[in-house]
Amino acid sequence: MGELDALYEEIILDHYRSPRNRAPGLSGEDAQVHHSNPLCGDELDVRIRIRDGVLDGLAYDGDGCSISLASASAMSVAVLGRPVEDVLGLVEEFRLMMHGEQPGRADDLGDSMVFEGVARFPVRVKCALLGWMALRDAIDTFRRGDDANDVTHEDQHE
Amino acid sequence: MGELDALYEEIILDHYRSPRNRAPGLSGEDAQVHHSNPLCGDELDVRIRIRDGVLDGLAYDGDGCSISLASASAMSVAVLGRPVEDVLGLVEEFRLMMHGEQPGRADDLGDSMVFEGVARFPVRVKCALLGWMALRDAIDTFRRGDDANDVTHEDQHE
Amino acid sequence: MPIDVAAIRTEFPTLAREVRGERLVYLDSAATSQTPEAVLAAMERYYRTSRSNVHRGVYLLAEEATDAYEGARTALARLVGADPRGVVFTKNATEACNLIAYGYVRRTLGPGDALLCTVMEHHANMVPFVHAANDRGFEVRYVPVTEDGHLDLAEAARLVADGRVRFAAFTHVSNTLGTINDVPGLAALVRDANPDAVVHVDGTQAVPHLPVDVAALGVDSYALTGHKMFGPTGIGALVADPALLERMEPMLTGGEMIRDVTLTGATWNDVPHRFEAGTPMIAEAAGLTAAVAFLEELGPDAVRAHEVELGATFLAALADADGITVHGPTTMAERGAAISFSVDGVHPHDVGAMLDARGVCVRVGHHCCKPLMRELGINATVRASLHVYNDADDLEPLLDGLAAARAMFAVGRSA
Amino acid sequence: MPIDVAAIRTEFPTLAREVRGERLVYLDSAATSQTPEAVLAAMERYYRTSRSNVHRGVYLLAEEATDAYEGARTALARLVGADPRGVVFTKNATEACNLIAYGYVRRTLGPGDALLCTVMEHHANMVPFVHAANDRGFEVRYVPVTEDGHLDLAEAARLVADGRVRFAAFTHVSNTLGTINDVPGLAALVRDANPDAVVHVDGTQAVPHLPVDVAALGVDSYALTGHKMFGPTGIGALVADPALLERMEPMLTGGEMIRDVTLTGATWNDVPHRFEAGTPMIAEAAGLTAAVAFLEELGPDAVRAHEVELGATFLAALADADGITVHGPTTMAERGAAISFSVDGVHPHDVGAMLDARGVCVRVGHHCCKPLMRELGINATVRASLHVYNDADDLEPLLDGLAAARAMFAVGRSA
Ligand SMILES: Cc1ncc(COP(=O)(O)O)c(C=O)c1O
Ligand SMILES: Cc1ncc(COP(=O)(O)O)c(C=O)c1O
Repeated sequence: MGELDALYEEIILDHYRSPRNRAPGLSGEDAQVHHSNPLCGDELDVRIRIRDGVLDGLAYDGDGCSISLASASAMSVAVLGRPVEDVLGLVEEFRLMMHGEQPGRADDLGDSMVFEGVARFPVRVKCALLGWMALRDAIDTFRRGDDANDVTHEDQHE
Repeated sequence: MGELDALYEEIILDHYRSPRNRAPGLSGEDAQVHHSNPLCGDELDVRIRIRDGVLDGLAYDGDGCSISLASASAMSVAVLGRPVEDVLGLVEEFRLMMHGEQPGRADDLGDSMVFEGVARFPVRVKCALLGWMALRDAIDTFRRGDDANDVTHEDQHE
Repeated sequence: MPIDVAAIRTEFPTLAREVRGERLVYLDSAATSQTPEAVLAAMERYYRTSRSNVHRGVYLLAEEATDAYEGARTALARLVGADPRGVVFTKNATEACNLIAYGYVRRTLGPGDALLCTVMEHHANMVPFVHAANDRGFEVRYVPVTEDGHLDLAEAARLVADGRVRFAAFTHVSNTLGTINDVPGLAALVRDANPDAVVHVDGTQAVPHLPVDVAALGVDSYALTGHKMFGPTGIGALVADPALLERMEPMLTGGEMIRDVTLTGATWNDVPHRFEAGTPMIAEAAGLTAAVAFLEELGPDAVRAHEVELGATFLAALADADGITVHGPTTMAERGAAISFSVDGVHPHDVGAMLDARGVCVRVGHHCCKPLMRELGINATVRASLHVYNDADDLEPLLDGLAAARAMFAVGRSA
Repeated sequence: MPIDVAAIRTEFPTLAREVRGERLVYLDSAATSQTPEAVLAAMERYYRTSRSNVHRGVYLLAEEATDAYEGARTALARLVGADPRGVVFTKNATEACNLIAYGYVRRTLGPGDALLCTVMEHHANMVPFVHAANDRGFEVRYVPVTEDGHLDLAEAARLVADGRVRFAAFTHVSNTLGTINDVPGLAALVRDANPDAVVHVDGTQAVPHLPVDVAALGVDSYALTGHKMFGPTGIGALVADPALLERMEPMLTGGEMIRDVTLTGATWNDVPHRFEAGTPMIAEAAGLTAAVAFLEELGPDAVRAHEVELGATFLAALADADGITVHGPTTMAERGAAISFSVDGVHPHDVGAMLDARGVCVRVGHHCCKPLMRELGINATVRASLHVYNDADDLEPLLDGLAAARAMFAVGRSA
């Protein structure tokens, strides 16, 4: 069962059991997106607030496996309060990490670093990415001036 | 090369080289049919005359392999001058022989008996049958009162 | 002869494998079955001794290849009680459903007509018809699923009452709920309302597990797939009444399926060749013949008896386990051996991963039944599905993994 | 590295066979090629160790199966210089041609539009478009074939001049005449007249024999088939520009190819998965990967060089033989290694039988090119086609059989 340890690190289980910034019934922020992965039925809503170029509000809610929910939780901690450009940089770091590349900003990724092991489980990579891709999309949506977007497959946005 | 002898019996080659009742440019009989086998490109025209229930005229022409042309030639000898019902019986005898059954009327089939060996070559069975199926169809055409018919695949009529 | 699982297991090479240090426990036969040695040998025989193309060849190898290919038609027809002239080979069951959607439904149904489908269909037996309906302007009506996982036949009777249903498509056995549907009953209901209606059944999950006789079922067409019935990947079939095939247009056109071709048109070959364009799945057909022989040797009745017994054991154990909800019928008399369930407070993906770590292969997800999932109010299930090589030894690792998943994910968390 | 025929022959099990007491001389690779051990081993590996379904599986076997399947996409894309996202797997080349006929042509062309085809096409690259034209009311225009077996490009220029040709379908290499067409030249001609025209090429006879780079050819889509390129039966591909695929509707619908399904409609998955409905040809894809590796190891340039040399030997010998008329181009610079000919006064069927008795496998018939046959004024030809496992030793039995056929059938008979 050694393999499983790489997938279900204690930190991941902790974020899963005690999610940070998870807010059932999101409302009142600047941009909201709904992402889902039809292959496993994961669904995630992400809502963000951007003030003066800084991501100063983020909440999410959804229905998903431990990896997708824990990843969203760890992500929220890592990105909140950062300038939007910096957040997009972290999104890209995380995405590359999920494709097997060594991330350069381990400190900034914080707890999200423990998802490195997930890269070894191809079918779970999409789970770990769900929150991050939704966040990137929410920022795009905000910048376009829309306030909502609905994406049913994060693959194409990856 | 023993196998080949079963296919190309001397009698078959003789009918091929010296066809009986082959008449280039058929005309003036009671019913005419054109049959072709799209798989190998064989084409055969058969024209018959029926008087008082007797097949008293038959000529054919076409473009085909040695088996199909020799079979038509041997057939013409076997059937000419017989009552139509009897001819249809011979057609059925020959058809069954091509599917591996022992024919009961070896004498009446005459030279056509040598085609028995062709049954061992599945792709050539259709060649040997081409003339016989055209003949059966010509009789049907005559009985329906039509004077011509065109069939591009003898399979379905077999 | 009852099924001798230990002996049977030796015929399936993959089952001897260890995964992550554990014995492989394969509980995913509803997705695809394992392949016995005899099937591999039949394909090898073709590739090693008769490798050539079928039809039209005047040399010995080509005759052997043709016999191998056409022999599969005869074998499959025999297995399901059909006329060989009604057997059209496709690449999978999905193509078989599309074939009838293109060849019959799209050419026949239009505005004012209706097609009967059910909420429990696999996407393969639903999307081709919905797609056709959207292009051609006919209506699709759905038989709902009752609480206990059956088709609602009373509602079905209402849906066909106006006589406008000209085509019905439904599954013999549900790949998600396991339900064995009353095929003759529903077929009769459809025909009572409209004697000319065509009844098409998705037999994908039935043929590998039950005795099937399409004549006795009273259906016009029946789809199946090789890879779930011990056969190779890449081959399936539409088994139909030859008279129905005669009324159908081909879907795929090209070589082999024509009688004549000119620059402005083509005439079609005889049934069933009309529907088999291009070089067919020759090795796959040889493998399928061996798969049919394998099933016949086991005996479809014995296969079913084994699954009824083993399925009951699994169902009872899952009913006893903590936090497990089984979907679909609860007794084996009403169902096949594909058992879907939810694990309270644990996402199916996490269940799957915990089981994988124990060498247990199950399927998690929507099982290509999104409309049914929506109906059940869930996103995904865990599905354990059984076949002749499974026995009660496979139960323990499953239960063990489920308990571990509950312990790891369901504790201290509100569902 | 030049081709070492003796060494290569040991990799093809069927070639070791004797037929009717004679050494097997396989001269029918244009119909289907022999399969090397490496391809059989790759399929066995899948069946024996990773037997499971692809995509969505959360267990190890399913991941391995998915890697085997998706690996074939990458391998094939590399071989023909394409983007893996543009590789759609089909059951054969015929399905690939139908896919673009349904997914693009039928959805795009209508009255007033024209489609350019050629008289030398295989039925697979003609009938789907003619069938579409008859349903949709657009016009099909045919590039004629010159006396020396080439496409008449001057006439082609005239045919596209009015700018109404929106789609062109033609073959890279003719399976009957052997002609290697000027693909970039004809593609440019089509696009000069209409920059938005889509150019589809049938590469079935090219990929097994020539270096192919679809980007350099400048085509939008390219059909090929596994069983003629050392791969298994049951798999082919449409290799297309992903941007073109994005504009296409799926032909087959069902599982795997959807994003979401409701009772009233469905949304499609990403390209190329959108075009692959149902369980795919998994073992076949594993085999195709090995076939690609086999071709790459030989080197497409070396394969071509071998065939040019051997083809010249065969052409020269046939030109010298009594009563043989070769169809198509006369120098290997202009053609591939499929050599069609007529034997004066002898029906092709009889030629085939005489050759079969000597263990020589050739194809006789219309080669799925009935319109071309009509153009040539004949019903059928004999076709001997060469590949890497053939050498000059195969010539003698062929010539011997031809002479015997002439002696037996052509003497004492007016043609
Ligand atoms: C030029 C050409 N195109 C298409 C095809 C069709 O290929 P397949 O039979 O694999 O569909 C063939 C072979 O039969 C061919 O030679
Ligand atoms: C009920 C049912 N129908 C159709 C299919 C489709 O079969 P295939 O994937 O072989 O096309 C499946 C399996 O996936 C199934 O379970």
